[in-house]
Amino acid sequence: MENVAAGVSLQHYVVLSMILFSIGVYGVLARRNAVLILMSVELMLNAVSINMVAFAVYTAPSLFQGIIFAIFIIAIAAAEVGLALGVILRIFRNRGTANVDEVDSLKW
Amino acid sequence: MGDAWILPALPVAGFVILLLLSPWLPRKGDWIAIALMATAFVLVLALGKDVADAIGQGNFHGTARSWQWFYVPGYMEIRMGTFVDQITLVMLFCVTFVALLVMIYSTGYMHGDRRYGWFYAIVSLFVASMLTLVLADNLLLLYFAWELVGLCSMLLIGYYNDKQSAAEASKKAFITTRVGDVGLLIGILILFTQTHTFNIHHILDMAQAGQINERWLTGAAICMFAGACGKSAQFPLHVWLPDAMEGPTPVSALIHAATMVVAGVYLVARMLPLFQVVDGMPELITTIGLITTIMAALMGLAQRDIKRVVAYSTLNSLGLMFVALGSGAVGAAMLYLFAHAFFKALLFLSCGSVIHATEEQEVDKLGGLWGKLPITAPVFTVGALAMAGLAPISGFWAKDEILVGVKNGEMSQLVLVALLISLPITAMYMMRVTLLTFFGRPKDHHVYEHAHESAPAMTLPLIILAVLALVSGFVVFEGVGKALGFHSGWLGFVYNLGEGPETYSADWAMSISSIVLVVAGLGAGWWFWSGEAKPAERAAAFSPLTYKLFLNRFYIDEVYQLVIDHVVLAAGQVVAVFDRAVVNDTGVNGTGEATDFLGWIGKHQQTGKIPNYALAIVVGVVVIAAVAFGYRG
Amino acid sequence: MHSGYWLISTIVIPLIAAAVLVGVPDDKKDVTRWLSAIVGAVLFAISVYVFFAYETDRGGGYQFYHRTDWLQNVAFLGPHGIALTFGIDGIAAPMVLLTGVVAFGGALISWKIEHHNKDFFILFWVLVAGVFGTFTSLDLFFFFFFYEVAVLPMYLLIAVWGSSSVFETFSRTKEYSAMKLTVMLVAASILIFLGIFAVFHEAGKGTFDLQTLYAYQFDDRFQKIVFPLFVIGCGVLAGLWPFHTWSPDGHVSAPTAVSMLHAGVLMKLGAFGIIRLGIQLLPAGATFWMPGLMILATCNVVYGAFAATAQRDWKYMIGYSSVSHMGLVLMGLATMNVNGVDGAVLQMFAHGVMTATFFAMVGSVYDQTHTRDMRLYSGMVNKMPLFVFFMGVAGLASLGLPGLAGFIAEFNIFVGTFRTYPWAGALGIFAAAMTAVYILRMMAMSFFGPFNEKWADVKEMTYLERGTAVLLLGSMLFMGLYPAPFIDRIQESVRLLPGVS
Amino acid sequence: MSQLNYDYTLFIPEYLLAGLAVLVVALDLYVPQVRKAWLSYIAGVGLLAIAGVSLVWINKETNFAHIVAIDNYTTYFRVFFTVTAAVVCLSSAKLVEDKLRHPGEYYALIILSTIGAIGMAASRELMTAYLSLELLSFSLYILVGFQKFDKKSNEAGIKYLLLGAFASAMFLYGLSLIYGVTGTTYYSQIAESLKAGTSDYTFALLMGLVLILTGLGFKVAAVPFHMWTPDAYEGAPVAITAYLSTTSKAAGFALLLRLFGGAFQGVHDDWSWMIAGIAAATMILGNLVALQQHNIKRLMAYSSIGQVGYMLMGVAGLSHDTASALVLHLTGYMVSNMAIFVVIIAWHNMTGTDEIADFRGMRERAPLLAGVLAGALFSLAGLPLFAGFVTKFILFQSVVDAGYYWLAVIATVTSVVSLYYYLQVMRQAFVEKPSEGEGALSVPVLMNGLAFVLMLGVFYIGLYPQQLFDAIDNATSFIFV
Amino acid sequence: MTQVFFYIMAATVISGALGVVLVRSVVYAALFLVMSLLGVAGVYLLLSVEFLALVQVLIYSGAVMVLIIFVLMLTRVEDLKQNLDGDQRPLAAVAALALLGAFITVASQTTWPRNVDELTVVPFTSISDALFNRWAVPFEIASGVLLVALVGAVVISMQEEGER
Repeated sequence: MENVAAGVSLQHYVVLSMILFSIGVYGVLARRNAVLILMSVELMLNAVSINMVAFAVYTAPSLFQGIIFAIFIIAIAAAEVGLALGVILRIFRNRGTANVDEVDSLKW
Repeated sequence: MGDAWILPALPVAGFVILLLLSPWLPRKGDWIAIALMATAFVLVLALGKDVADAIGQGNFHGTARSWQWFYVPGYMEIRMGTFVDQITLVMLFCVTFVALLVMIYSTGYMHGDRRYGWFYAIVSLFVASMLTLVLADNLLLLYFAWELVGLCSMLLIGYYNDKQSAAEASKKAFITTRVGDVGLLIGILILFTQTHTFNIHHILDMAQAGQINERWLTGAAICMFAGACGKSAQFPLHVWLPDAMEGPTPVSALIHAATMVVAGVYLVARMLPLFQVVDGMPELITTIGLITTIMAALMGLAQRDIKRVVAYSTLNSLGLMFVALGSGAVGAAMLYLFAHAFFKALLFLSCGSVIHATEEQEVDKLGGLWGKLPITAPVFTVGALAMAGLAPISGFWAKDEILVGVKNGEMSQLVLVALLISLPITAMYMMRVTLLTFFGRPKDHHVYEHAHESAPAMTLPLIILAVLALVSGFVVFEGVGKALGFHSGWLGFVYNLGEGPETYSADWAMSISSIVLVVAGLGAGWWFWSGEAKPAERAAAFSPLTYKLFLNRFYIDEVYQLVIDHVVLAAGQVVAVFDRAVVNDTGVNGTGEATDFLGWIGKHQQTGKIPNYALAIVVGVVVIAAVAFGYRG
Repeated sequence: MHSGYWLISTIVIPLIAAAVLVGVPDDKKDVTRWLSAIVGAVLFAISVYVFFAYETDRGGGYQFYHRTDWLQNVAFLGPHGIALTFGIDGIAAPMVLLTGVVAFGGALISWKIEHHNKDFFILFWVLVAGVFGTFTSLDLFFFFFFYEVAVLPMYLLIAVWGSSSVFETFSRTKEYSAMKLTVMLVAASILIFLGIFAVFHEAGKGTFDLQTLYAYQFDDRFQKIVFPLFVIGCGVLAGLWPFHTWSPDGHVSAPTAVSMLHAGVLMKLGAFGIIRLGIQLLPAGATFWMPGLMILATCNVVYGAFAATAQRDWKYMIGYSSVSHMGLVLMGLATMNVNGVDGAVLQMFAHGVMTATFFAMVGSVYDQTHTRDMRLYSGMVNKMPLFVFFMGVAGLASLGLPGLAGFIAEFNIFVGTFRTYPWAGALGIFAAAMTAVYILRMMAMSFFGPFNEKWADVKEMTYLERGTAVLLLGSMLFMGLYPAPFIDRIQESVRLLPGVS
Repeated sequence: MSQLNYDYTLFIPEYLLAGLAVLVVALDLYVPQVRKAWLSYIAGVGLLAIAGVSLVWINKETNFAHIVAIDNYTTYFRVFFTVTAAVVCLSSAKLVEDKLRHPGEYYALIILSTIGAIGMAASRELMTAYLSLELLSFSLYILVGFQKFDKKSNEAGIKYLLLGAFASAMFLYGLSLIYGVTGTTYYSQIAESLKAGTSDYTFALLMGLVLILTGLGFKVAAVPFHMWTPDAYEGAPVAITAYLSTTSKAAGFALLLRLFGGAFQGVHDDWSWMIAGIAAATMILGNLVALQQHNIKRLMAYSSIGQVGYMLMGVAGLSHDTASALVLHLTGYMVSNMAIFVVIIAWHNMTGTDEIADFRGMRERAPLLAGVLAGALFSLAGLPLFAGFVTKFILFQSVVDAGYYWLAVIATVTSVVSLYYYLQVMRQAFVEKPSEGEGALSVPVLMNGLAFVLMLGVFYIGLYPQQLFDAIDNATSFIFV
Repeated sequence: MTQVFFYIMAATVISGALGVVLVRSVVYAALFLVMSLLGVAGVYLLLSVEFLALVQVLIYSGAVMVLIIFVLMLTRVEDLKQNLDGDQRPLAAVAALALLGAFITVASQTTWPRNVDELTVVPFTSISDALFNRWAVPFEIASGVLLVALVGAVVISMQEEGER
């Protein structure tokens, strides 16, 4: 579409976030180290934030919930990381590995 | 007259009382049964008198009375009722009289038996159902009684129930007759669906009025005739009767000579008008009768067991009666039935007496008992001669009637010829059994020493029967009948059956030829079996095949056994295996296992690895999204 | 007008009994026995009263009517959406009587049970309540509710108190039979489930009240689609070929009382369901599909008879004969004419009592000898004449001997069948003759002949068993000799059935 | 939206919950002489009391800034969740003593998670919904891994956590897309703006719906987002398994109903078929795989998946009727399931095993538990006299009325399959005899009592659900406003 | 001008992300993550939401990364030489690409409603204002989440007595 504003349209941001999200998904699927998976999840969350903010400023500035949402997402993400790392540490203590595909005693 | 229902009621009462109380009654309560039976007999005589008088007034068309049993408005009303006419009366007389004698006889024969009371109970029940059978005014009640007499005969055949052979025989008897009964029931139902009634006379009227669909009528007739064949042991359903001799001899006398086996004759006589409407039916009846007669006569020639010989003679007689019915000579048939009741009962009872005396049934082990059994021997001989049909004993008159009937009947004369051929054979084997039993040299001395005449309780009935067997034939003469109080004599009495009265016309040629033939047969028998019976052995040696054929009753039983084992039971096995292997193990269990297997597959998708799980999620998303885009976009 | 509380009591009393039994301590076995015996007697009395109090001169409508609203005016349910509606017509009345008789007999027969007899009777009474409920409820929901209640206790009843048996070529564990029986019956009932959904949805009346639904005119296409669901769903419980295999195995493995109740009463639920849900609800479908049912039923009759001739195990023989006889019931229903359906209902009663007698008798021997192989027995009559007597009478009844219950029923069925499908009728009569074959073979094999000394110490039936036998025998003779009370009740209602000519 | 209502008193029950959580922790920390079992009693009784308190808001239809609605729906689920949590707390007394450390935190987390669950049911706005969901999820992540030194527990924890994070990221992306196309996060406004017609952003809407379903499907364990369920259930401390199988599912459905009823009912055709498909897959897979299980927790996991399938049918044909039917079934399922788990927990405490084979002889060793087990299993299998029959019947009927015959067919068939494995459990408990030397067990009165009460509940729903159903019907009428 | 800036930022974000999911070393991955997150912060600036950019830099590139690296050290993944990718990597690629495809379809097919095509600057104050009035409830819940996470992290990872 013809860009009026700052030469960058909403669509740009959306596509960016989509790419970022997909990369994150790939990371989650492909990586086997718990910490790396966690990082990939962070990428996905960031993609979401980009989306939210972009929508907020482009389409619905009246209540700009997107921005608030983004703030919450960052907060939650941080908390998630903290918690996840705690659990990962515990696993490492008990099993001496942080590789999730060695953690498969529960199956079938 | 309308209260004929009392007749069966009496023995029923006897049955119930004995069944419940006999262990606590003196003499196990046989006297109750006998007393009731005597009463019944007297009542029958009274009834007969009434009927005779009614006929005298010439306004008699049978007396009926019925009660509603159950009722489906607009669909069916089932009434249970009685009907009395001359045929009924003859049957009633034979049944009650023979039953009475047999009961008296049994006090001696069955004395001290373990289940004495049970014996009398069942006999009473049998008589009751037999009376019901002959009194029934509708086919349903008739079938009712029909099955019950079958049951009683089964129970009595299997009376010595710790003999496997007895158990088998009773089973065989019941099932074989049952095959016939299937036909009977189908026939009855067809008639019902066609006429919406069970009342015999309505059905007959409609049949004669041609209101019944031709095809259905034919089917019904054939089916019902099958029933008659089963009960009256006509070829090919005759196999059960000889085995039925496993039962106590009095039972054989009562059921398998005088009463039950002639139920078929009675049925055909009853339904004859219907049968005659169906073209080809009389011929069928006659043919079956002939085959049975001749076959039985031949088989009788070779049997060793005295009772079996008599049994085959019964088949022989029954065949005769069917021939008579086939050629429309109802009166002759009934007369023969009447006479037959006496001399056949006599034969059986005297057999029983012999067996009782010697505890031996094999003619090869008997012999020379004439002196030993002063009463039994002569009466047996009388019976035998009556069976052979030697003038002037009752058998002769009856048989002659039949011959005349056949001759005058519309049957082809071949039937007559065949009958004439069968006469000497009958005479021969009756001669044979008499000779081998009472004359010649004793073959087994132990048996001989041990033999002794029976108690009066047994001999008395023998004598009575013997007398009757001698004289009962004379009722054919109008005078005698009148003297007995029958208006227009016995024949007028019996023949008054719609198809117009025929008086006894002595066809001298016929009588003479038959007498000649019988005498010839007796002579041949004497020549063969008197003394050392060498000629017989020579004959047997001359054509061993025929001999074996006769001895083994033309291998019919074997054939049946084969069929049962390799068709019916085999089919059962096949079905059972199919049910287990295919229907259950494949159909039912198979489904279950298939489901289980699916579960097994599903279970192994659960690898326990996080990335796989995540992949599953993503795949899910992508798939649903793709479908969504295709489906809604 | 009679009070519907008579019917309700037949459901509530056993349930209360079960609840009370929960409280009875495990070791108070005799308390349990007496309690159950009394409950059985009471139920028997009530059922007798209900049967005879049903007035035959009132056109065969529903009597003992009672309705209590249960769930209504919520979600998709309109007023009286689901209501405890009870009432019996002339068809249900004999069934109630039958249930009373057999339940009482079963309670007496089970006196011997030692292992957790408390649990046994709890489940037993739940089962009985379910049966009564199905026969008496006039609400589609509760019909199905009680129908399932009657199936529910089966697994435990068979798997805990049953018996496994090993035969030459195969073996049946009680767990297997119990599982197969339960799963097959429930699997069948899903067809009814779906049928009910469809009917309710189609009618759109917002109520499950059967009479309201009867009044509604379903269009033919719908009827033709849904009717098979009901008939096969109920048919499986009625032992419809080829879905019958749960029945012989189940009976073989089940404890005596359960066999009695199951073959005697539960299988009747199926046939009853075909009347209530099939014929009454979807008459057009019925007239369309009945020829098909007739074919299957004929298969039942002949197939069962042949299979029975090949059996050597008493209970298997009886089981297959049940398949055969239930086939006669279905045959009668399939005729769709008054005689046939009358006969079917009569046969339901007749078969109920005679097969119950069979199982009771077999149980009385099996408990002592722990084998049912008829070849191992011989001349039992010398040891236990009463047993043989009762068994014999039941056998004769089942081979349709006049004067006993079986004949009058089969006779009506055959009359009906000959009116519509003579070929089927002929086959049916033929199969009845086959009945004679296997029954008599069994008797000749194991009751008569020389006595097998192996069983020298076998005792005659206990007095309770004799009582039970007399009870059942009495009803058999009553119906056989004087069927009018039954037929008066049945035919009035049967003629009200839509589509029955 | 004109004048917003900032009435903070609406959240008194939640404050009380938070307070209770703090109290429990404090007691654990500062009053060490208190017997640890008491904590569970305090938590349980407190929760029940709060359930009572929340009844105050019956029929007060109000909301907080249009973000949170306090209506009968909320009230119903307040009671629902608090009661469930209470049962879990009470039943885990001995378990915690034997197997876990930090009892204070354990109970506190359960209580806090309840707040999250209530939030999910109550919120009428996406952010709040999402945050409440995370509150519940986080607590569960921790609780699942609470058995620190048990490798299985750790594994369950990490699996649940990582996958949960992944799924909630998906969920968020879905929300962002919805926000993008509607420009708001209020359900009511979303519904409004969707009315305008979705032609020019159908794809975004669909993608958003798919992703939202992914997130919620993960929460309620719907195929193919269910894979974590059996592992988490097996690894978690058994009481937490119970909690997972009831509260977290129920909360998921509460949210689903509010969200799809309140926001997306307008575009019903766009998503009902998705949910229908998921429901079918869930029913089939759950019940089939359950056939293969030998561990009672895994079995219950798969059976719960199957149940979720049934409930999803209700969402697929979403209408007032189906919603009521669904919540009714949910309630019945909760009661029956809790009953079973109380038995499992008690058995686990006494025998230390949760293999089905080790249930053998329960009839002899713990009659009452065995009885309850049988009843509850029958209820889950959907047999009459028990809750399952009525609830399933009504649910399926409503689904048929919604036009999903084929779903009803699958549902009925699979419920027969389920009967098979329930009966297998019953067989162990009743048919098999206990092995040598396994005498009668002395079951704690509390456990017997709980089991008994829950059984009464099962019978109540099964035998006279009128009032309950009326209440539910009234409650669900609020999700569509 | 802005366009150029955007593409730079986009490149940073994406390359960083790719680095995270592709490199062979955990530590590098972490550093790439930092890079990517900073890029996102840049994007926020571009969207004129300075506050958010600030938060992003502080919390993410600060606290979170420190935490992550600290854990990486603790779990000593460096010393055990091993492949960081699971065996389903190709599948992963396919799946991710498929997802991306779906997303691109969405993006291409959608015209975002109410798109004013010029970004409105949201003032700092109104954000905080909204956050503490209208969005107070979610805020409280979020604080609850943080509390839970905190407690949980402590309980789970805390070293018990008698451990090692």
